[in-house]
Amino acid sequence: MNITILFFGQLAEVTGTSSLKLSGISDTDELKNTLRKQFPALEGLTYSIAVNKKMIQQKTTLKHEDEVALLPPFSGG
Amino acid sequence: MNITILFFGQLAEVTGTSSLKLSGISDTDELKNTLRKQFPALEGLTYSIAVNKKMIQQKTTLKHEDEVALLPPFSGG
Amino acid sequence: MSTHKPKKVFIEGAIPPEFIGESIAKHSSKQDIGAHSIFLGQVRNDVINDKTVVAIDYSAYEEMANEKFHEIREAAFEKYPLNCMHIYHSLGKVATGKICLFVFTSSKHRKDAIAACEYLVERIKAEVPVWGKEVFEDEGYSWKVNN
Amino acid sequence: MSTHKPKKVFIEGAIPPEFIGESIAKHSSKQDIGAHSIFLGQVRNDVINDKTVVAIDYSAYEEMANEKFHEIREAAFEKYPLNCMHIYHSLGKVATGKICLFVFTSSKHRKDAIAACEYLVERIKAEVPVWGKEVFEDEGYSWKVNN
Repeated sequence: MNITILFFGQLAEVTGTSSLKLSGISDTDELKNTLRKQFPALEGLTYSIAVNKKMIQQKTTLKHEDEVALLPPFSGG
Repeated sequence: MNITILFFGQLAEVTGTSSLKLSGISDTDELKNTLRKQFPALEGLTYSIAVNKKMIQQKTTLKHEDEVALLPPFSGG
Repeated sequence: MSTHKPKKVFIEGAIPPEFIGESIAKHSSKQDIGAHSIFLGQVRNDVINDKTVVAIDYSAYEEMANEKFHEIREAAFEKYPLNCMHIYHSLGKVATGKICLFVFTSSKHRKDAIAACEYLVERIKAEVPVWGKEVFEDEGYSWKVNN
Repeated sequence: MSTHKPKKVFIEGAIPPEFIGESIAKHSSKQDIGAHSIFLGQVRNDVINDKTVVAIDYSAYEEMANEKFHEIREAAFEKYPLNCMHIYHSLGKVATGKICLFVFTSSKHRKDAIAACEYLVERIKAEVPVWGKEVFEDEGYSWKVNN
């Protein structure tokens, strides 16, 4: 099971990457824990999560080839 | 005592004139009566009155050289 | 309180889109502006008693209208924190599809620019002595009524 | 319900004022339009910790942003009787004083055009995954926060 993680804005900056492949992650809570270990700089930053381009508000199960995006607060316009 | 009467929009059309001088008119009620006699076509038309470019809501005394305008409902923009 | 000079509002005929573009471009030097709100009135091809409007012919009580525009401008400047404000209104004939009213407000923040623009449009429609004569294809006409 | 094709929203760099003028001009053929409402976002020279912003560098989650723009457009078309609607947003660097957002709604009547334009601006600011990096004179930067 592979998922793609995308980082945007300040999150891409602090992680030093704009995308990442991970496997063996079953849901978004597990993903958050994994990322927090891999990128301690994420600590204290506010972000939302989109799974396959849809915002999620709670723990969501991840499937093979899901695209998970970490989104800082929007500041368009 | 002379006053100037201005007609705009549809009112200029039905009276056939855009301005008029009158004398011996003491207030706006008297003016309305005078105009109604002179221009029967005014009957039934809605209009507001401005004295010296200020809208008036009630009977107003007229002075020498006042400019009284008869204004149909506005339709700018 | 009147700190702004009366500005020329009336334009003979339609307001050209290029004029609007140029007006926007001029604001790039005002770098503390964050938001512009623009309202444009366009002459509509209404059908009245089976006749189609091809133009509106605008007339005004110009001296009073200019005083009113100035009064409304001043009121908007007092009510909203605006960087600038422009109002243009056509006089004479404006064909359907062409622009007859251009209201332009600029502010640091969007909410003030948007609210001020709407405020101006509503007051202009209700309080400024301007009249539109809707001209039909066959040269007949009817007097426009605002709502 | 989705009756309108997704349209291209993102533009590389600033939105030129002439583009806005041309966009307005194109609507003169749509003669049942009576009112246009336009919102423009302009990059402001904010001072943050004594440093002056000289540009905003925009990035986006483009695929999701395009879906969101489409969803917001469809919602506005359902909520308001509009003749047409255009949204343009910059990507990449936009200097202070230049336009980064252009929202344009047209309707038969003013109230619908004005309300729809404000509705779009608020939803775009709140829901579309776009980020602005405020670039300072000395090449430092800070991440923009919307309010």
